[in-house]
Amino acid sequence: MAEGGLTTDLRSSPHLKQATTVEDIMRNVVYALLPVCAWAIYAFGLSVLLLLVTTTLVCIASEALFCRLANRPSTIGDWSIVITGLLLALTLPPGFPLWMAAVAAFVAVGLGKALFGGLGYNVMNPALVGRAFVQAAFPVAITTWTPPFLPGRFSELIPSTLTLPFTKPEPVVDWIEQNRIDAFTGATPLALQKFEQITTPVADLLTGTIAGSAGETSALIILLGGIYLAARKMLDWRIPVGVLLGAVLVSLPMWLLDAGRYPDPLFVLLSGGLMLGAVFMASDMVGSPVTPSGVWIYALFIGALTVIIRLFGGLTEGVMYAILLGNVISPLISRVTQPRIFGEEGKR
Amino acid sequence: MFGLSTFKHGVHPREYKELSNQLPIRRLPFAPTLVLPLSQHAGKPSVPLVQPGQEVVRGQPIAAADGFMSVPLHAPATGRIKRIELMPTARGPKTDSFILEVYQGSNQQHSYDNPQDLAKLQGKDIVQLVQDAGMVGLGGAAFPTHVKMTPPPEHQVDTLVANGCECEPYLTCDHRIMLEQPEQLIQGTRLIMRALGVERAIIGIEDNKLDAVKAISELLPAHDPITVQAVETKYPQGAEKMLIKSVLGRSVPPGSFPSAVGVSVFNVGTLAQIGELLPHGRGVIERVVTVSGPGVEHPGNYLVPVGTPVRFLLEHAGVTSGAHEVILGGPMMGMSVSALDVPVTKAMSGMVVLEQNDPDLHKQQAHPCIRCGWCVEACPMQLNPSMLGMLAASSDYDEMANDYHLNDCFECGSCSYVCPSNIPLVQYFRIAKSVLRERAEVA
Amino acid sequence: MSQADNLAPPPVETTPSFNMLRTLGLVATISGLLVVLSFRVTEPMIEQNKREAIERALFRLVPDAVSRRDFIASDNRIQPAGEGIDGEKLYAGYGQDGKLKGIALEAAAPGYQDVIRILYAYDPYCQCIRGFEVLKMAETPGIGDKIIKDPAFLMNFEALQARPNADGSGLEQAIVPVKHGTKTQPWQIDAISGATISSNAIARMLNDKSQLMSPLIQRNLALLENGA
Amino acid sequence: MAELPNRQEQVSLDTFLRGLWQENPVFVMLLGMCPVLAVTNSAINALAMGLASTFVLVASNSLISLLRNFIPKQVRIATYIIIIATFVTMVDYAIQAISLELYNALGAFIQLIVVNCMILGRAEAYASKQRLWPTIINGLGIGAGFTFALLCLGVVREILGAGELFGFALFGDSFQPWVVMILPPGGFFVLGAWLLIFAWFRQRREQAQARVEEQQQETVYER
Repeated sequence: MAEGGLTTDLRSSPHLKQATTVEDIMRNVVYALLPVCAWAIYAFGLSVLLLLVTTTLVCIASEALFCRLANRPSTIGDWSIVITGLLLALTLPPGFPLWMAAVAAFVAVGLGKALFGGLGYNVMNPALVGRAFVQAAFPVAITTWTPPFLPGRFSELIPSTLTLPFTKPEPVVDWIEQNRIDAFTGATPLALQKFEQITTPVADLLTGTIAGSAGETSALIILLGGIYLAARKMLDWRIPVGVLLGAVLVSLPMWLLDAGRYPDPLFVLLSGGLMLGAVFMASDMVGSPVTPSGVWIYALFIGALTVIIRLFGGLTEGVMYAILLGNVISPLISRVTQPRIFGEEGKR
Repeated sequence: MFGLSTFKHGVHPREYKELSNQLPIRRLPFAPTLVLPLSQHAGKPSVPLVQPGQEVVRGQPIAAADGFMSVPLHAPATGRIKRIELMPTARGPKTDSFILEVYQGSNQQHSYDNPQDLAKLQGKDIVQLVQDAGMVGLGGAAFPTHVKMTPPPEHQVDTLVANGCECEPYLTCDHRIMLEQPEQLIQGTRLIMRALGVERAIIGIEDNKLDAVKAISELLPAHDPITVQAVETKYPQGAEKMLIKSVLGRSVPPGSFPSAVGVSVFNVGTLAQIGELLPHGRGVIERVVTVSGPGVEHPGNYLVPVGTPVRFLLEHAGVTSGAHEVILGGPMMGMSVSALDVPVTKAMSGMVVLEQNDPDLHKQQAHPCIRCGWCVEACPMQLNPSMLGMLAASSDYDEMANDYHLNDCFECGSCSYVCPSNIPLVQYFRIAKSVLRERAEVA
Repeated sequence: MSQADNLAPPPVETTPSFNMLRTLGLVATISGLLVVLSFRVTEPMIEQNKREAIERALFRLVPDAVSRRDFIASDNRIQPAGEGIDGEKLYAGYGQDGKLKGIALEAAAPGYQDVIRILYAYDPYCQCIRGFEVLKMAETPGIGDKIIKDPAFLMNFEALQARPNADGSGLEQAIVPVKHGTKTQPWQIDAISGATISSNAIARMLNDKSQLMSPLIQRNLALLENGA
Repeated sequence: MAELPNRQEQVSLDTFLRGLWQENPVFVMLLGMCPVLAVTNSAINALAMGLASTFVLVASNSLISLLRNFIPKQVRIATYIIIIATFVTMVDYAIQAISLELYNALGAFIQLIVVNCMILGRAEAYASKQRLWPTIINGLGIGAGFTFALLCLGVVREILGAGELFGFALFGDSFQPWVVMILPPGGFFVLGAWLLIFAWFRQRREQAQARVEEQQQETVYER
């Protein structure tokens, strides 16, 4: 034997490796997102399918482009860019013009990721950077909602979807009127609550029979995806839990003070993009702190800030900015919450 | 398992103990040539007592201790010293070694007995006998045992902890020793307790070796000062500080020895050898070595003379055609070797041969850190390997040591093991430590 | 640096204080002359510009007006504008026949981004607000700036009621914004859906200002009509 | 900076062109960022701010150059600031006299020319050491470079953000303006993009130059 086939390889210990890799994590996040995408397509129709395809393809193409420009090996294979593409589409209104979605995807990858040096170096969640950009650039289009379950959703597109590049989207009001079923409204539950004090029933929020961003409507499906990931240990359960807890901690006292004006905590949790943000975006590993206590601070901060923006700010939804701010301060949180090392736990 | 006492963090690699833990210890034939480094222990190398060309008898002391931080060396076989020359060893650079040609005709009788009346031995005598036996920590640290038995006077040691965790995957030699030599283990433990003057001893064993727990407990009378305690099977349970935390709940402060919290820790293999050798006044000349891994045809625990070349051991255990990497020690902390001529030393507990396509052995390119925090959750010292890794990448070694406790890392490998980005964190830390050491020496 | 360099004290440059004062004095004099000169040259042009700007806005708001006169409201009374009188400015517009056609007033309130400042026209005869011009705003283009573009919103100001109450302490009916499409009363402002904050700001500033000024104007109507 | 402290510069075309390119105050030296970001939401604002700054720069630096031998070192900054502030006040009046609308659009940034470090920097590094004529030419160059940079931003931001250029609609009603471009963040985005482009060009040129030198070296070796 020995002299024969034994070619030895010199490596540093440890010589064993847990099988889970970055690709595995990212791939599983994509799996968890697929049901959310499926529901979004089912609820809003072909337009959302096109939206998903557009953002994902543009994200992949931009990633390839930036990797080439920076002379880096292509990182398309690590799946993270697919997550960015899918998440971005899920945060946009269903009838968002495709050309604007493409702009968002390009900005997400360029400004949100490539500029910082690619996966692992980005400070903020790329998908949210892209969305924040189009929110600022096209404030009208990004607040144009369409109701779900319109009868024509699988046979025709929402008229704004195929807007020519650089032109204004067609108004969708007439189209909604033609297609309308009485029960559904184009206003989002958050807007209804904020401006008209109409609270949408919890059952609708859970199942997603409401207007809103493509992927945020069904809290239930998002939650299932989160549970899947948490069970596979590919998601830090503390982040979604912390975000939701933070939201409750702020909204509960407000609701107790003035139930007529402020929404109840359950509504706060289930409406808008809070669930999607808590499960899939705040929990993005790159943007969250590494230390256990830091994770709690970060998550509670996002949850609390979301509700503060919603209740006291000019915007109806605050998840996006809350998460982006959380991302920005997370290195700081990591730094000040260094774990107390073994043998020094008791000391100050 | 819930409810078992344990430490925070750590990892759960697959154990692979089933490859060898059911097989009794077997004795291997003597290799034709033994290689005996003069430095098989931490501390000063021993001083040769014999000349090249001289014949030696099995058990005869052939090198003497050079001061307190040193131990003697005994001839593992009857034969002739061919020469003393620089030979490669598993750890670090080449060192002076005896090359011993074994007489194949010899019956290899042990003829250097110096029987002791155990009842009469004082603590001091035991310490001396342990040093004379050339005893070192057989778990891998190779720290001279008698030094551990002499804690600094400012520390009051009240408990002896016997380390039967064997948390490294694949390794089962301690497990087999506990099953096959429980009497010797208890004997050795009582002797050291007497030397240390402690009233209590706890044998900590991971709960994947409950048969060993049973075997030892059965031999202990009720209310014996020695107790056996099962601890959670988790890597690195066998690290001194972790085990003390698990069985006693005491935390050894950073940079301190266990004696700072009143504990002395000994490997069960060491204790069993002491129990075996001390009554006869013999020296350490052989040990049990686990040879295992997917690349080994006949995994098992082999009793071999110290100095047996690794190659000889592998030839007897058989190596598969896919064998690719030979690791001395366990796969988490051991080192891979290229030269198979290195010998088995006193502290070598096993060797693991991995195959090229081993599923656990990922050799993909490293990704950038995605800050998943898994390493932080894994580090038993509760350091922040993620931050340390980033600092290492930018060569901020001083910051690593000053602000992030680099020197408290004992290189258990948990962080590298869990890292989904395949970042060789432990390797970074080793480099950082050695750079800092060099700088300190220059300054 | 060598040891010797460190030890030697740096040579102290001594500039006499007189030189410093001389230079500063000279420079200050030149500066003063230049500033005064340019102020003298530009002042009439600037005044002209300001007047034209106000007049343009006034004549747009009060289309029948051909001339204007300024008044100042302070200490709960109105008097003709003149040197040394500080207070709220009112620009009264008069028609060809010399009759009062409308009064323009400034109002301001915080909008979505920054304070919105407007000039609005008050018609003392129908006791209503007839249109406004934005003097300054930084509302989000495409959303907040609908307050000057949205025809449905501008319809509110054809004749927005701002009638003083009987005892002259405020408005009979406060000006309030209502949700888009639910305006039923002449004192209500039909808000723009999607630009609620900006439209509410307009409603708020008109209400605040009218509560104060409408009664005051009605009381001093004679003065304003006479123009003296 | 290129010029040596106490050597009088000979006026050449380069004295002017340097400010446009190698020493462009915005794209190379990153000076005067406050107006660059604040008032470039339309081309006309950018142009007005650029011209105003150029006037202040040239006028104040000329005066400083004339007085350079009179000004004691200890009070030079105070003197410069007084001089700059004087011209800024004059520009302020002038713009009010020309157009109130423009004045409102530029807001406080006209007054803030006083603290534009580009102007003080030129005064300290150039005008205080050079004769009048080079100072004027150099000031014009730097001013032109500043105006050019502001226009670069203003044009892009106005086209994308409003679909207009110098107030003229370019694309008709159906154009969708990128609102963010005329908001403050747009200033950062566009400035970043321009810096990227300029840095890219510079890098390419340096690499090309390095290649040429390398080839020359090689040919030397071959000989």
